Amino acid sequence: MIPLQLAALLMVGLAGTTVVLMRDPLRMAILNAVYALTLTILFLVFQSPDVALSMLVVGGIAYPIVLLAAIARVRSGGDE
Amino acid sequence: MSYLPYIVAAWLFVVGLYGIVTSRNLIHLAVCLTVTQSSTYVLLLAIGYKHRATAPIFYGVPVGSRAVDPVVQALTLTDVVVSVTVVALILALTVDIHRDAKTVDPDEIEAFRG
Amino acid sequence: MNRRARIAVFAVAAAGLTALLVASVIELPAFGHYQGAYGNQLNREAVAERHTTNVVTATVFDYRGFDTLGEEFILFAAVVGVTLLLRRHKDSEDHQEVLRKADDDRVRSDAIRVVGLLAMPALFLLGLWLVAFGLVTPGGGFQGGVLLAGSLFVVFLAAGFRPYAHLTPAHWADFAEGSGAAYLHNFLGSGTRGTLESDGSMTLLNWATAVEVTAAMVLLFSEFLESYVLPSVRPLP
Amino acid sequence: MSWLLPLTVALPFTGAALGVALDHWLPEWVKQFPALVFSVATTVCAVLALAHSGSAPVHWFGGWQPKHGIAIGIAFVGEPLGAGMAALAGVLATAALLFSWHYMEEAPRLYRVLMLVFLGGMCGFALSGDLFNMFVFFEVMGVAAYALAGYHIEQLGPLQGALNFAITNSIGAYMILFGTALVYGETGALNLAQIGKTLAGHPPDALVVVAFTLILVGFLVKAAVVPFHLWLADAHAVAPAPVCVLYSGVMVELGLLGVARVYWTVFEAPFGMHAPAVRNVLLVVGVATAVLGAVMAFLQRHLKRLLAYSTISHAGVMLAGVALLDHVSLAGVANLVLSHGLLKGALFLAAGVLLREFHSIDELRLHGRGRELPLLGVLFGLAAFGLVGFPYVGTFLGHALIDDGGIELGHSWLPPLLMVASAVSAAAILRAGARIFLGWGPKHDPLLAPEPEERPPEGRGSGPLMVLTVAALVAAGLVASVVPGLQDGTEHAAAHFMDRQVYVSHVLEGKPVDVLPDVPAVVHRATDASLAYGLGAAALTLLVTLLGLSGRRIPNVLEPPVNVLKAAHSGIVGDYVMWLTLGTAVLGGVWILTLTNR
Repeated sequence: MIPLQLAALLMVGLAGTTVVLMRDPLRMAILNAVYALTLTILFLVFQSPDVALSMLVVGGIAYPIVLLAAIARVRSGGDE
Repeated sequence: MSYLPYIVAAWLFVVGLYGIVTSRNLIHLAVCLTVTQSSTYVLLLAIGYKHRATAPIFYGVPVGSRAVDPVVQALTLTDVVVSVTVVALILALTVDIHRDAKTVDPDEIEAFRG
Repeated sequence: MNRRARIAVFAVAAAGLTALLVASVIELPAFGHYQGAYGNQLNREAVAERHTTNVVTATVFDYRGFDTLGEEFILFAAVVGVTLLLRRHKDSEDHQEVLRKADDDRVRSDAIRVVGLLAMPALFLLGLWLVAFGLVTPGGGFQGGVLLAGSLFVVFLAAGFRPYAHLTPAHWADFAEGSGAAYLHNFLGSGTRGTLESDGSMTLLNWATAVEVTAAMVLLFSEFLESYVLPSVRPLP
Repeated sequence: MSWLLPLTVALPFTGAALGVALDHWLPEWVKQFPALVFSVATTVCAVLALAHSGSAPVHWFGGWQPKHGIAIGIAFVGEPLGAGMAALAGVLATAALLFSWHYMEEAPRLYRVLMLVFLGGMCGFALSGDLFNMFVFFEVMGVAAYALAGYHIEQLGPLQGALNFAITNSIGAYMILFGTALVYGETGALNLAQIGKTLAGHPPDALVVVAFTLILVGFLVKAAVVPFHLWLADAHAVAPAPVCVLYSGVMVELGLLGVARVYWTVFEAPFGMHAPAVRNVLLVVGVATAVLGAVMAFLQRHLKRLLAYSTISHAGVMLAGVALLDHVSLAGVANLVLSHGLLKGALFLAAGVLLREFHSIDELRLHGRGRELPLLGVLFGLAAFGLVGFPYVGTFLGHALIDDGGIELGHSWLPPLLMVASAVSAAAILRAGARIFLGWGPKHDPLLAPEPEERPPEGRGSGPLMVLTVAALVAAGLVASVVPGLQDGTEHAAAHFMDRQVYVSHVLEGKPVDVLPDVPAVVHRATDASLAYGLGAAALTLLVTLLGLSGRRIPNVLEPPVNVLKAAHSGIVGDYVMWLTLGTAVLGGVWILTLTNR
């Protein structure tokens, strides 16, 4: 295993754990984007550029949009 | 060392489950579900990896070069799409539940007993 | 069952599950020493058979194209499902009314507008590029489609909900999603393998996927946005 | 005839896609038809595929036949049991759509589109011969089903039911995928026949055992087997009645088909020597599910929830039948799936009619009110009676064959237990029917769990089309045990289903098979033992029904366990996932100790 892969793996493990342990939804949404980025890097060093791209667009666009919209909706609650 | 990627995958699977079981917020829970699912990406891609091999894209690389497994990558692509859809559905349910119950804590929603 | 008991039992169960998973993965071939025949065979033959340099795309759109059909219908069902779950009560509001009520007075700085208006076309072109060269280099219908939908979303960030809604009319998004999904049934086709027209069919499938994914993502984002922008239009039962 | 197989997926998917694409351009009155047309067409294709399943046609998508003995594409295999499931899915989906012609008044187009995707997902899952492709269709079914469960978004119950359903089943799906990845790492194959071929002669090491456990648990979550069953009652209680027909009649059973398929095509090879270890564990789980489901059914007053627990009980009986690992019992399971699907479907639709007529589905509130609907009452009673297992009626053939298999293998303790389970769950349904349609029994019953009231659909009135659909399903379900030749046909089909070597050479090398040799169109006389168990079940059902109507309190001794049972079904998803993890760890642990060679 090359050092780059080792580093990426450890970062993925660490970031994944942090996401789960972070209980504040907004911070978690941001951490989740970071986690997606570490996965993207890992997939790149695993020679999987297609999956890395897919992870990048999903983690950078799709997740944040739906997560932030849901968080904002839930935060603004009780306004009806 | 040569099993570390697989161990990380197993770890992510269980950590995600831990998050789901202990979650007090459905949005948090939805993300924990994606962490559990991400373990399968890591596992699949780690399994298909080969040392000193290129990506299975023979663009500027001669055909017949040593390349990693393309099948696991195709499977992971499908897997990523699945995770987006499940998160979207759970978040939609969360928004609805919040409107009706004014809470997003799964332990406080009490529609069923027995 | 109270919370503490649940977590205590889970801790024991999770320890057991971890042990099981670890016991199984250490019997996999050591990392980097994979020998499976399936992927090797595709790597050897796909470039000649499919006239594409990206074997992953060839797998996604051809050898295992049927998985992709299922995958796109998962996305399709999820979008329909989210529309169902986030529907306004009894369709009492039509689209125009929704737009009229949209809260569009959020203050946005000029800087955001400028950045947004510059970023949007750049992202859009990048999305098209990802789709167009997906058969040759990394990328493809799915990745490009999400990026295209994302570039439209930038319009919401930079200019607000109303322009975004005008840019993504639900009728046409529905039409695009549905017809894109319908076209994908060509994944079922057989008898084209090995001929020159086959990579042509992959190109079309790639674009159909892009159309379907873009429309699906736009609809998905719109549903969540409407639930965020228009909380008050949804009456309590 | 292999081209029929992909049509069972393509037709409903096309219908769904066109339904969305053309929605804004079609006039209102046209919109009703496409869903039904596509559903009927799918059913026709599936039935034709069943009729031609004797040669178990194999369809390779994209024409990618195996090359150098390696499967490179995805295959559908039209063997009789899978094709039969697809046909049943088509019939029940068509019945559900007919029933809901006037039933769904809110967002009907979205509902119909999701029903079509659901149908396509079920057909694809039933026919697929590829492990990853099974996961894909598992998710197609799942995503459509989760959304349908939450259809009544203005109430909390459906939302929570859908949420619990989505989370537990998604975790199950990820377990399947994790197991699939392990299998792929070991064998480099995804085609079931290819994996089975590669694993033949492979020792059952920890990897194979854990992969088996994970994949099995994923399917057992769908099949609602204890302790993975908790989501099912929540989802059934709240989903629209026509959707419940598909959940109970096909989706749950497809989980068991998944278990049976991966066991016999893949894992039978390494585990063959240790079959008793697999059999005993699954038998215990199956019987526990059958008994627990029956008891829980008896404690319900919410009619759909009661029916849901009865489905869990039947799923337990079916799992016990699969667990015997014997072709006669497997044939029994196939017959049970057929008759149960039709009858349970009819019962759910009848519950839907009650909900529309009286705006309630609570057994105690409806006390005696069903007298206005005598025809529905008769149909309800007949359907419940069909589930008892009375000789030559309804589910009898299925029960009889499972019992025969059990006795033959020396598990003579099994039939009495299954008899008690099916009697208690049928008694629960009959008790509810007697209260609602005859006004028997007291109006209050402290035994029954309190239940939040389900808000009814907006519309009122039932219409003849709905009752007709119920009648057709009841009629078909009741005679399912006496169809000439069905017993022999399913036994041949089951024997073929279990033959891994024939499957491998048929799928990979194209060696022709003859699954269904000419069978005489006769109805066999049942064995004395199964006749006795059938009569016993009927007597016991009558007894328990009367007991339930007598309004007696349960003995004090039984109160604590009953309360524990009720408390375990908490509706809290964290608990459910905890049970899921625990069940997986225990199953895997037991099999690591008993299956691996060390």
